[in-house]
Amino acid sequence: MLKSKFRKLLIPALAIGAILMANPAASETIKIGAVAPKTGPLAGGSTVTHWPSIQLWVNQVNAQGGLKLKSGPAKIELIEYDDRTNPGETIKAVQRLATQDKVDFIIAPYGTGFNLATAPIFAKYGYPQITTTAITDKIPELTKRYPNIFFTLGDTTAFTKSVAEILSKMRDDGTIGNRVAMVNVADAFGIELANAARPIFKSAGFEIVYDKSYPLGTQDLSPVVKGAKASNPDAFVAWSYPPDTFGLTALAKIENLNVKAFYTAVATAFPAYQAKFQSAAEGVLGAGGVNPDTPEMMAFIKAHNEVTGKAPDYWASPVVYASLQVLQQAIEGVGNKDRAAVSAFLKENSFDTVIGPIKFNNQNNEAFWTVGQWQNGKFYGVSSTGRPGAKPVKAKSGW
Amino acid sequence: MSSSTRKNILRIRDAVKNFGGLVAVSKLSFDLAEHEVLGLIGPNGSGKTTMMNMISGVSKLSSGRIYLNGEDISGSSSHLIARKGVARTYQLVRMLPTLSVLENVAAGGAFGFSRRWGSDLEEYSRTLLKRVGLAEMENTAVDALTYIDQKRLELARALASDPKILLLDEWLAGLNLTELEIGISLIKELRKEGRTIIIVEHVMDAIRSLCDRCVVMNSGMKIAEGTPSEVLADAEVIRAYLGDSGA
Amino acid sequence: MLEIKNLSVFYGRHRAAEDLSITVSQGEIVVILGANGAGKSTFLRAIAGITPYARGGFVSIEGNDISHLPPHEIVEAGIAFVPEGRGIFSDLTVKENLALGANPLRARKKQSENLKRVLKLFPKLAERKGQIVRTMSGGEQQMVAIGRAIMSSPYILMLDEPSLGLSPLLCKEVFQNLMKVREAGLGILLVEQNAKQSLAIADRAYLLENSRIIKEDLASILVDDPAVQKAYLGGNGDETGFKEKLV
Amino acid sequence: MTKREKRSIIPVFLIFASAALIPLVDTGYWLSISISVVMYTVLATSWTLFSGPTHYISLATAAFFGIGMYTVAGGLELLPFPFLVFLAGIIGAILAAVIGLATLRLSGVYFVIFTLGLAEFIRQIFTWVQTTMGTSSGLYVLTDITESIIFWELLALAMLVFGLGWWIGRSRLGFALRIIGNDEIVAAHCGINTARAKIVLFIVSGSIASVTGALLSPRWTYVEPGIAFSPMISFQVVIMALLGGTHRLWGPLLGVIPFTLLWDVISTFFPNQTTLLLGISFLLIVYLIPNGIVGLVEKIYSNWISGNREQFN
Amino acid sequence: MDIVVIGLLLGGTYALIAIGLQLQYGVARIMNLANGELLVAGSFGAFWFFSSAQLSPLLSLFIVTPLAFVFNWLIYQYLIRPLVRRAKNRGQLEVDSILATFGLSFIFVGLMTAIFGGEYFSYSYLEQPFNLLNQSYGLNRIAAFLVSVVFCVALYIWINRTQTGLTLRAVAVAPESAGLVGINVPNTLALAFALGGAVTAAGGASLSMFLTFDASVGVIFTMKALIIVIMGGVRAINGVIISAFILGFVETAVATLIDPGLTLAAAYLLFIFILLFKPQGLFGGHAS
Repeated sequence: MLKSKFRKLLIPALAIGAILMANPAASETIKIGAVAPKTGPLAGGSTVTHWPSIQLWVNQVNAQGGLKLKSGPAKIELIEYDDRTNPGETIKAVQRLATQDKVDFIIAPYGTGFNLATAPIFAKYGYPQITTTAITDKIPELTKRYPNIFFTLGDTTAFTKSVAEILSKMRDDGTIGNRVAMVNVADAFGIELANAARPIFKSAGFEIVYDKSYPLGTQDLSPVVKGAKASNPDAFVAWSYPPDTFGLTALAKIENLNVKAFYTAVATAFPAYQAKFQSAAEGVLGAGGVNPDTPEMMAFIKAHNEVTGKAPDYWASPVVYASLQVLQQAIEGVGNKDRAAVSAFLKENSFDTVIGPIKFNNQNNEAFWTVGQWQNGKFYGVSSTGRPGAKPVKAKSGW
Repeated sequence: MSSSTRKNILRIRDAVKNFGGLVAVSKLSFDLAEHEVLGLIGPNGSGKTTMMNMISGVSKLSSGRIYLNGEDISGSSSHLIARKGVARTYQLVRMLPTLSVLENVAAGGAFGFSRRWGSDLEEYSRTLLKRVGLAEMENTAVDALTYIDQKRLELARALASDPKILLLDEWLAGLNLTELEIGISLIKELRKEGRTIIIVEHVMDAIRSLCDRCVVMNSGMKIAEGTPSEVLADAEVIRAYLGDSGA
Repeated sequence: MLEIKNLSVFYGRHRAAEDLSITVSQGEIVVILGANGAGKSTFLRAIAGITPYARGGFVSIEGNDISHLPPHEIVEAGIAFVPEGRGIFSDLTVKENLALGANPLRARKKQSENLKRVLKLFPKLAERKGQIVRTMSGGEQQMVAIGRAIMSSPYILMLDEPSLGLSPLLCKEVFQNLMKVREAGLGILLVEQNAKQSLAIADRAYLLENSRIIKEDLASILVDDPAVQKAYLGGNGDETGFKEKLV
Repeated sequence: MTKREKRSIIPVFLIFASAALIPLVDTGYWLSISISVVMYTVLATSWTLFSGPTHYISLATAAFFGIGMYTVAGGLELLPFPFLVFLAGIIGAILAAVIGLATLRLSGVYFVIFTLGLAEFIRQIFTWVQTTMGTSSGLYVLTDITESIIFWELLALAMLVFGLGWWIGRSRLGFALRIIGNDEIVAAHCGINTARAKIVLFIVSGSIASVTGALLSPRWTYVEPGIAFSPMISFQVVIMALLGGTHRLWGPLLGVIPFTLLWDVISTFFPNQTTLLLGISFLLIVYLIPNGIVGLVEKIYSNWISGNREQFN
Repeated sequence: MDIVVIGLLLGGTYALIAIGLQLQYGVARIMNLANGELLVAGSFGAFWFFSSAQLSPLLSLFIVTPLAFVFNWLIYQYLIRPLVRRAKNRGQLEVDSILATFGLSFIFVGLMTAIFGGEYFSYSYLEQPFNLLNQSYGLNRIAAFLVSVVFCVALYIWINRTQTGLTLRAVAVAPESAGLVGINVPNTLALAFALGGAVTAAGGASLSMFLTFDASVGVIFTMKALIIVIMGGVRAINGVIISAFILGFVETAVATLIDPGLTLAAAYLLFIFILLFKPQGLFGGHAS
């Protein structure tokens, strides 16, 4: 009984399968998973720099017919989860992608803590994890522990060193003196950056005349800006997060904190920053940067606007996109979905991306933009660890 | 029976209670002898309930002392006083609504003066229920009890720890006359057993038929003390309490 | 005139009031007597619109059908209710309480007139205008409650056990006050435990037993009714003191 | 032990035993889900041990949980892991005792928000200490402890919690708490040291939350204040416990399991509307299951019993 | 002096955050955990009018506030009232309203994310220095402060000096008795809830002039508002206003004189201390 029923069902099923197989457009798909916040405290950042780049990439790859495998083109089937900025959810979602959805590749999550929390799972199931929003000074230790983790954004020391270099350059040019006011948000990487910056600034001959932290979620930053101003600095450096980057800049403008070098970290490169402060943004220094005048970047910005309806930021957006380009080239280089081979390929080869060539040395991309500056409505990289095309830094001339 | 020959189990000395500027009890002193039933009477707001609250540790004395068996309990918390043998009922009945009737009684016997637990406690609680006339009700929901039954239950709970002193705060209030008779006869039995009781009450007949002695309060002060018939005949008491054409 | 016909209240399957029909005219005091749990309070709360009652039940005042209206519309129609526990705003001042009493639209025009009436009835309240009600004595709070009710300019005033917890003297005062209120032309519907005193001031009375009205008559006749005497005024026989001594 | 308890011992044992087999069947997604379930079961049940009978709603779970995480994260280089877990329990207990003593006079919503404020205060202090003394915002917890081991540890903790709950329920302490939950003044007059009883239970529940945090710390690899002390943990525990039902020991479990699964289904199938749909399903549950799941179960059960009775009569 | 002015400005901000919740919790007895989301919704409203119609947030207040009033009225009538009706006691309502508004906050976050997206929002309005006693302050902050003052004064007078205000207080202290003096209690509760929502949204609109916000940020405001309301004692609106200003001063003083990193820690410490010594909050009356 059961057998004959089964047979009855089997024949049409096979027939449908055959039709599907014969259809070249649906020949093969490659499943790719993504986990990042769409809501919760970190959603504000991830919806600017993370999700749109993924959307753009998937859109572009599929428009070209898919990833070029040896067996033919494979369209991307994207499976996304919202982790609501909750590490427990991130862990669960990555587990789900790996063992239930059985995706072929997983895009690294958003944020340092979240990347580290899921690193053991990526390692366990052999998924390459090309992180884009993880900044840490433990890269050597972590890459030793997790053989498939790759870092693209750089480490804290490099970021602070670059800021010190830029400031030194401005001092040597006679633009600024050596009094630096430094503040940081007391969360995530703000602390790490501030701690890394202190000795570096000092050894570069700067005097830190104001050094305070403020908690994430502070409603009024006026005491911070007033305190910084009272210390009469030549340069202002804030290791800040998106909401406070906006708040600090607005207050600096109001308080007329007239320094020739004004640096705020994350979100300075956001299009919203330029949109809000307009001409006042001119000359503001911030973390990241790109060379927006390369044809690749111009194409990226244009496509980003067209596909997602909004502008990319000038730092993490292209890096996330670049990491996906790297993944794409590695998969296409291997020619199949073999994750071990892809990981090996990632370690051995160099990749052409929107931000220039990426090559992993001990799983770490050592060439990245570190400091950018708003110049004529664009956020140019002014310092990097080995990226060509840096613009000369300008002095900020008032608000 | 004269109370002076018996041991004074509770002594109150110059008890004072201020609520902000309001003096609720002012320099009140009286004694309670073993096996004595004392009536504490007086107009509303004269400080009777406040005094009960001080004895049972709900409110702390502003000054003065209370001694239980010679031990100073003026600063003690309610649970310690309860463990030393003082149990009470309340002006407005306080039930434990999510507990069964049996458990309501057991609550009084598990932690107080003489503690019981397990089947011992269960049996003892049943005995008490039977005594107050609630034997059939042991599994009834407390909300379903009638007012007089809730009063009975509260009494059983207070008795469950075998207290040395029982404080009855307007236990008879709100009962109609039939119920009143039941209530009075219940207390009479306790009296026969030789329990030591303080009664706060407005029902004068109950006072007359139950109390050995009365302390009359007005505006926080003691205005008379003596046997019920003595104090109820006292001119000042009549004026302050019962009104000119009273009783 | 307040007229109630066939009012029944159910709590689940339990009947708390069954087919009650009464009338109260302006200028008369009507008392409902009954044991605790007989359904007296439920009845008043149903009339006031707080407790829902079964369909069929009919309530009207001055000929207007007010059956099943929410509490605030019943007040608006001219029934003021002083529940057990008085239902005053104890965190507000006397003045504010009285002002709130005048909240119904009908009463706003006559606010100053009613205020004069209340202060004449209770001169003490005039002295205490700014006092927070919580800090007043029980008797004074009862005055605020009745005053607040009069401020709403009602045809009928309903009171649930106004004497509960008051000393005999205060109790008498409250009943005297009620007589004054009647003189002002209001109708009063009263629920009481204190049969003796309430029958003394009432014009008519209803007896409630097991959620039903078992008897209605003039108060003067019911006082001498042997059944009433037995049930509410104390039995004959050994508790002889009861009847006349119960203040 | 009553007859009913004896009868239920075997099924309870079987449930735990079969739960213990989960890591042998799947070490992937289902294990992940199971860890969430057990974690919230432990947190919600231990929360209920205190809050169920006393009706005090505590939002301090995150504080205990975070402190447990930090105990492990901070001490991992100095001390062995099991000792740190034990230490976390002790620290949690001490903190609970202090909070308990401080909050004796608070009631109702004041207690609720006090615990919330306290948890936030602790989080701010941790952040500040790390900023001024530490070298990085977070601490790394790099161990070889696998998810399976974490699951078994949590399961053992869950057994401990249920055992404890059962024991408290039949002890004098449990009876005292039920009385306190009904009327604190009566409780005191019955001779119950209400303050002590409440604090003891708060200590138990706080200490368990700390141990839970300690056990989970290796799973998160990287611990920072914003994540370890996230107020969402406190809220989620309260919500799950309340929706399950707090007047039975197994009530929170009935909240945790369907909730974890429902949330997971929603986040799987509606990644772009997860939060919105969570909210909607939440509202539906509040409106449709007013007395918590325990209430629903008991209603069905009593209907079934009375239905049976009517059949026989 | 600087501390005083900054503290005053911040206190005004906090008053805007907390007054709405005071009305919703203190009067309507709904512990609204979605309060912060409502505030953010107000911010979005102001942002939308500003970016699409160049409408000043100070003007869009006049659109946002009544809209929020109607919206909250509907929420009360259709979502909260069924809970009020079925609640057997105060505790049950408290639990139910916590659960329901928690769900509501998720819904709001979800809706705002769906409509506006998850990114940060910020715009420049009146972002100019305003000189006062030789110090410069943001003009937008001053404007928000004035809005806050107007709201505080208006509400204070309305509640303490008018008959409607009196009925509101009556319902707050004794809802059972309120029906007996002819107050339409359900409507008054709805009024208080809707008014609280309107004030909260208006606060959000004013704050958006200088705060960067996103769809998920509401919970921060909810927590702050809870703390302020409880600190002030839930019953009295003046308690809430005063505790908002105290908090503003303390935070500013700590940030300026000690360490900005301890700002929030100090705020919570203050809160804890106040509750330890005044368990019913600064202006809390008796628990009835």
